[in-house]
Amino acid sequence: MKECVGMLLAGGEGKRLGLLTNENAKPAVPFGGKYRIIDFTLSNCANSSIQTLGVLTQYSPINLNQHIGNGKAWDMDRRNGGVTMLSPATGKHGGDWYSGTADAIYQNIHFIDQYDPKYVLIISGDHIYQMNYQSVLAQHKATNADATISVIEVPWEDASRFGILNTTETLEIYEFEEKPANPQSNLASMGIYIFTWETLREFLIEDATDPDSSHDFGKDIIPAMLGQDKRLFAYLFTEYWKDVGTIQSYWEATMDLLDEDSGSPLSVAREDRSKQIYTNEANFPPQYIGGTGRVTNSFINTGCFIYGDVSNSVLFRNVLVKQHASIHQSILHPGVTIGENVVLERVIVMENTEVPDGVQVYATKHAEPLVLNQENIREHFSEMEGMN
Amino acid sequence: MKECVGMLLAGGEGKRLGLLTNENAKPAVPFGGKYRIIDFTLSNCANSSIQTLGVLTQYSPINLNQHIGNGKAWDMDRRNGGVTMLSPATGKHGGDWYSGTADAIYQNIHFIDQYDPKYVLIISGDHIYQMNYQSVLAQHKATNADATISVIEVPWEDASRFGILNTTETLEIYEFEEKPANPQSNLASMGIYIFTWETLREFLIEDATDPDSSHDFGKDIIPAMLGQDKRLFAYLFTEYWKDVGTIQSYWEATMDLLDEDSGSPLSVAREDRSKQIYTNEANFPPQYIGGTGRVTNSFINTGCFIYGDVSNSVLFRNVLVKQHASIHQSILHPGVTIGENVVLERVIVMENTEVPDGVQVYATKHAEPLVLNQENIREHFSEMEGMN
Amino acid sequence: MDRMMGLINLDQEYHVFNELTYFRNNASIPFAGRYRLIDFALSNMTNSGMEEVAVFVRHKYRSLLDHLGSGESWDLDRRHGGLFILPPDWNDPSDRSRGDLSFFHNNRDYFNRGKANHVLVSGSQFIANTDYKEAFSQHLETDADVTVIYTPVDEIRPEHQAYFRIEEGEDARVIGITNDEQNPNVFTGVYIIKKDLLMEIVNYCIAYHKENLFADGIKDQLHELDVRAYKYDGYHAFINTIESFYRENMKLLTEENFINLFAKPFIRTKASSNPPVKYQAQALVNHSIIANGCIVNGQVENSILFRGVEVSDHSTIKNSIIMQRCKIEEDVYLENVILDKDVHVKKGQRIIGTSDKPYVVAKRQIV
Amino acid sequence: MDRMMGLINLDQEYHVFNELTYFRNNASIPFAGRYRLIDFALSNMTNSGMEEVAVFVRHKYRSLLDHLGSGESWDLDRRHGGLFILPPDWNDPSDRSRGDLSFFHNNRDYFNRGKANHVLVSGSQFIANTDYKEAFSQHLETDADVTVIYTPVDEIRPEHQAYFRIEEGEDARVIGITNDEQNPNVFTGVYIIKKDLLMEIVNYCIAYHKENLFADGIKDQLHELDVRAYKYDGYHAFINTIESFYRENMKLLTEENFINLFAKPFIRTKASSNPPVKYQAQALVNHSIIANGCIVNGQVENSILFRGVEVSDHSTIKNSIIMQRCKIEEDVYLENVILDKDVHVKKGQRIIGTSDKPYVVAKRQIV
Repeated sequence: MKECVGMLLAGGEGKRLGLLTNENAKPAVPFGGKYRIIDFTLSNCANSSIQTLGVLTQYSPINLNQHIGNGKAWDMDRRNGGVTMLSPATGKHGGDWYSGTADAIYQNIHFIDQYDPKYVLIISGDHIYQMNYQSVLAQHKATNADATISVIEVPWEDASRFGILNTTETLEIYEFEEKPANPQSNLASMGIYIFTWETLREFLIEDATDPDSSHDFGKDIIPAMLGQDKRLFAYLFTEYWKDVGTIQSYWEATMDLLDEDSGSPLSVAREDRSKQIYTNEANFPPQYIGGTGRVTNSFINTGCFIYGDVSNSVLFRNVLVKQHASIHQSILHPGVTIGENVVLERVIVMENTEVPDGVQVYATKHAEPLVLNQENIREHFSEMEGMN
Repeated sequence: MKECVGMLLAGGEGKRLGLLTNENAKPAVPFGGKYRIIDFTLSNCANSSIQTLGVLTQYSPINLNQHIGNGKAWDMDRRNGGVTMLSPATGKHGGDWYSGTADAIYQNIHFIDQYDPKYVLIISGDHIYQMNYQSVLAQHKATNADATISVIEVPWEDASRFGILNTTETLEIYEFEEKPANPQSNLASMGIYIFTWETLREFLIEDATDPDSSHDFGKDIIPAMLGQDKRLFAYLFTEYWKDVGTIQSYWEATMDLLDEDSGSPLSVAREDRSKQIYTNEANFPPQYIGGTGRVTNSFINTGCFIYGDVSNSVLFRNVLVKQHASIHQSILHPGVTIGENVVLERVIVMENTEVPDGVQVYATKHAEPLVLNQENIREHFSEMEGMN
Repeated sequence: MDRMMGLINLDQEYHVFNELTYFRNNASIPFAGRYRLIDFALSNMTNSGMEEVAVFVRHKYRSLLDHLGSGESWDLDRRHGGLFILPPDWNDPSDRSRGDLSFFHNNRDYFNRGKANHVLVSGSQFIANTDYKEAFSQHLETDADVTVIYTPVDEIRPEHQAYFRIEEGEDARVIGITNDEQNPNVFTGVYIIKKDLLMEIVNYCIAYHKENLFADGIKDQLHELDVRAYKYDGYHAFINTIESFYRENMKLLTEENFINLFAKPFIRTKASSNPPVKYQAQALVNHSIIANGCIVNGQVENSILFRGVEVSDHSTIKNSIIMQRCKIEEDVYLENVILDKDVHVKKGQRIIGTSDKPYVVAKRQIV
Repeated sequence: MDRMMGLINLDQEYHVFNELTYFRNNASIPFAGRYRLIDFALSNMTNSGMEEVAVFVRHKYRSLLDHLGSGESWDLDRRHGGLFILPPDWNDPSDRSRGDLSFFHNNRDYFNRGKANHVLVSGSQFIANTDYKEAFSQHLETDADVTVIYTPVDEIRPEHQAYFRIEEGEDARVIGITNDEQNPNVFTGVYIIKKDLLMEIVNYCIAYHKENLFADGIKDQLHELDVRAYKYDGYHAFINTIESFYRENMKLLTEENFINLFAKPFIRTKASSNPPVKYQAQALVNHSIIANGCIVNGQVENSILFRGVEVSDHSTIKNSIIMQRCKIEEDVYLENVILDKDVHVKKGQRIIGTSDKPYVVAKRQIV
């Protein structure tokens, strides 16, 4: 028996991340100089002693499977429990695509049942934050709740873009409103739930038979529970939390890393060993900064060779920046080569792209940062040629 | 770069194994007291230093996934390579069911390409045998072949039931005949191939575009290669080999284990450390033989308690045989309980079945052995009640 | 959050095993067909949910290193926590510590680093299948400095001599830790202690040139500390002599004892890839524990066969313990015998010991 | 099939590391930002396809055990083969062996058990990124008993003194193994030997009370054996003194040398979970090797920072080696300095050594 089993919904396609999710599932997108987005959630599990975890994918993405592997990086290579990848095809003869978040859990009831848990933690793999799920569980037990939903205060003017929870003063939830026109509260659901499994199990089974349901936690399960007077509480989270659903927010979250006052994970991890971020470690030599290199306000990973100017940027492993290149407010994914005299500002360069000598690419201050890969770099380059 | 990548076709449903494959993929069916059928092929890989292996399944069977895990039991938890489960859903947005053996490999060309191998070994997971694939590879290199197919001599009278290879004296193949009415040779294909990857890759791509092809190695790829005068050789295997495709052959292969002269794997493994069989080890206490127990000519696994008579039988882990029970020429899967005064002969009892006191089940000498599970045991029991 | 880590202290364990410990330490002695003594302490810790276990080893620990490996068999192959084997390190010129204190002294960082705030200390010679969660709950509820675990024994036997006895007062308070041989409440060698306090006691013992953490730092300081007692009264054994080793193996041949010791959660041990036991045509086995990899074609009665033993036809083994990979040829008769690993008994041999003093053959002999 | 196993013999390695080996053996000395010396010997073995490596350790190997763990970082966490740490075992009453022979004597079973029929023996002080497959091919083609690997050095320096020199005749035959200090063909300490022969030489050495397998069993028996030479002429270093340690670290700051040593296949080391290097607003770093987990806000020139070093603003580090987790406060000036792990340099300190004799601070000091 396990007290609490985690279910991580990692099926998001991340369409709004454009090119970044062309070849990659959203949770597998590189983030923070050496991590992938899902590492932050997996590390939360590791730091919260959640050692039995199902990772639900809409298909079985090979790079996510290989990244997670047997879960060793997060100490989840356990004899009993550990991490299990659950694609819709993991049935006797395959299964249906998951039709909603609740359906994804419903289709894996047997997986959860085998551990006979008292509680189930439901999380998703596409946010950057550090949370100890044991604190949520402790509140869940203390309030004797059927469900506990983590919430974050959002600015009142943005509240109508979120799923908003209306609560009493003791944080007991009496209403859930999806994107309310006139919000009564600014407590937004973070999509992080702890349920008492026995209760959730009943609601999932009932919901599955409802042809009108969209099988979604926010839209269907939570309202159904509220309708039957179950005890639902909000857990108020006040630390750093960022959705990286768009190019702009992905870039902003990266820039937050460089701001030591933002409370973003890498600074916190440095001060607090219980909040470290783990990933599947590669084995590259340390970085080499040449005689002409100049690096300020940046994160640089192993295997890099720097001979140019790098400021306010994040460089993944194995990046080469040649002389007289100037990289500003940019993100260079693994294996990128930056030629001489290249100038980049507010640009994201995808894995293994070679940026030829002399290319200059800027995104203006209020525009969305540009994403470069080997294909579109040529267009930028020829445009520039045309301009000269 | 890897010299040779293995691809294990583990998609067989094993319909002819009846009840045994109701809940289990065929390669995951228990065999030999502590193993599963696929362990014999996986152990061949381990003993042949094939450490990069793709396991192809038609869906993603959870018990097979859990059994193989990260491949540690077969030393395949390697940093580069190791074992990878490949279900048809392992594409960007899922994929099609494999339509034939060649199609299964075709759909995983990218998986193979990432290791840039010179050779590819193609095997299946449903035969009991011990082969060092390095010997096949050595012959393949020595003959400078494009493909090497392992063959076994079958009795001439049975040859028309097999895929038969007609060869020259030097074992060069000039013709493949699927179930020939008038066989010219008794060399039957064992479904074990080594291909030079560059050559196979071309043929797979060509075959994939052929709407008339059944995308099968035996029916399509081999004839196509012969048609283009490629060098194909047979590798003659002369040791124990058994297909366990039917209840009868499953039972026979089990009885072979008990016959020390049959050359079947467990006796061989005892004498030759390089032919050991590995499996995912469970951790049960040693077996306890009570004062009234009597065991002869049998294999008994850990965790068993024996108070009755057991002869010519194979007992998996955690089986209890109570007093005055008599088990003969039978196979008891893990967790079976045999009540007092039970008599079984030529019976296969499935996992966790409780056989109530006094039940007597026989299969007559020439009939197919009976398979019992918790459901049909009741029928047998009530039949018997009716008889008395 | 309150957490325990485990510490198996093999230093200063009292033992008289003669032949059985020529080449291994006592923690590595084979037991009950497929285990080593240390498996019990280690499995009890991991079955109680501990994720971090340290082992203090001084001598003859090569076979122990081999047995424990990365800790994988106990689910202790972890990036954080997991299994640490701590041999002594004699190279600190400033080190004044003695006895088992030097282990604590030299591994101070290790203790400071871990997440646990309580330490469960154990030896390897108290054998049981138990869960320390209940003792830990009592330890936390009473806010004790130290909780010592004792067990009442039915009959006081020589193997109990080496252990302190516990006198328990009200509210589980320990009022005496003695060598009173008439007291049946035998200290199991297992105790739970607050980690900070442990490190304080270490400092005290080193400063005052003490040699034994428990005797000098806890027993002799009993009245300075809040020490409580926890009674364990399940199936158990103390094994520190050949005689107790033999007797406790034989006791397991009684089904009830066997089931008591091998209930779930199972004691874990290093996995091996032996095939199931093969019984041949002449096999006649009763009242025995047989491990995988054996091939039996003779008579085995009231005996324990470890992994990979071969018994040829027309041989008889009675009241004996036959360790890994021994080979018994035809027409052999063994009674009240212990064969260590890899012993080869030639055709026609007869060896008979007494039930009080079994005949022991050291490993790899040909007899 | 011909296979090699690896053996890293740390016994009898000559070294003068002073402060750096107070608490660790020489194989565990940190090198080049994120490695330990032993990583090179070990990675060269696994990069050559060896699946089985044994390490003979005698003293101060706790930090080595911690570094090597289950061998996972080198893909040596295997059920069959893999990594074996073999400490000495002094308990065999019949053992007459001396020196490094006692390791072979005590681990005879281990050598007999493995699948390999050749053994590549290495120390930890010859640093290179090389593949021994070619040397092995030559060894097999010439059917040599022993193949010794040497490297020609441009300039004979003090660190070469401890190594034999190789005189090569026709067909790569070794005609002399000498201490001729003028001979630039320095034996790397790496040799390949037939396993059966190795065990024979062990028997001979023990029978004749010898102490050093290579010197007594191979060098002195040169004319009884077919010994061949294999020349390695790639980038390398011999590190057995503080001076050679410092010089060889500094040499790596030349890009060409860095790239030579860290070409693919990479040298592997224990993984850590440090974040990428953080450069702050005042950082000015040139010609330096910086490992992950560092936070740099000062000036770093021609230096090596190991994992987790912090350099505060208005501090300058020149021609120095700063090991793991050192903390450099503001307004510090360091030149020609080696700081061992966890050194804390307080605000305003100035430490300047010479380029011949760097100033060394032992670990965990506050200065």
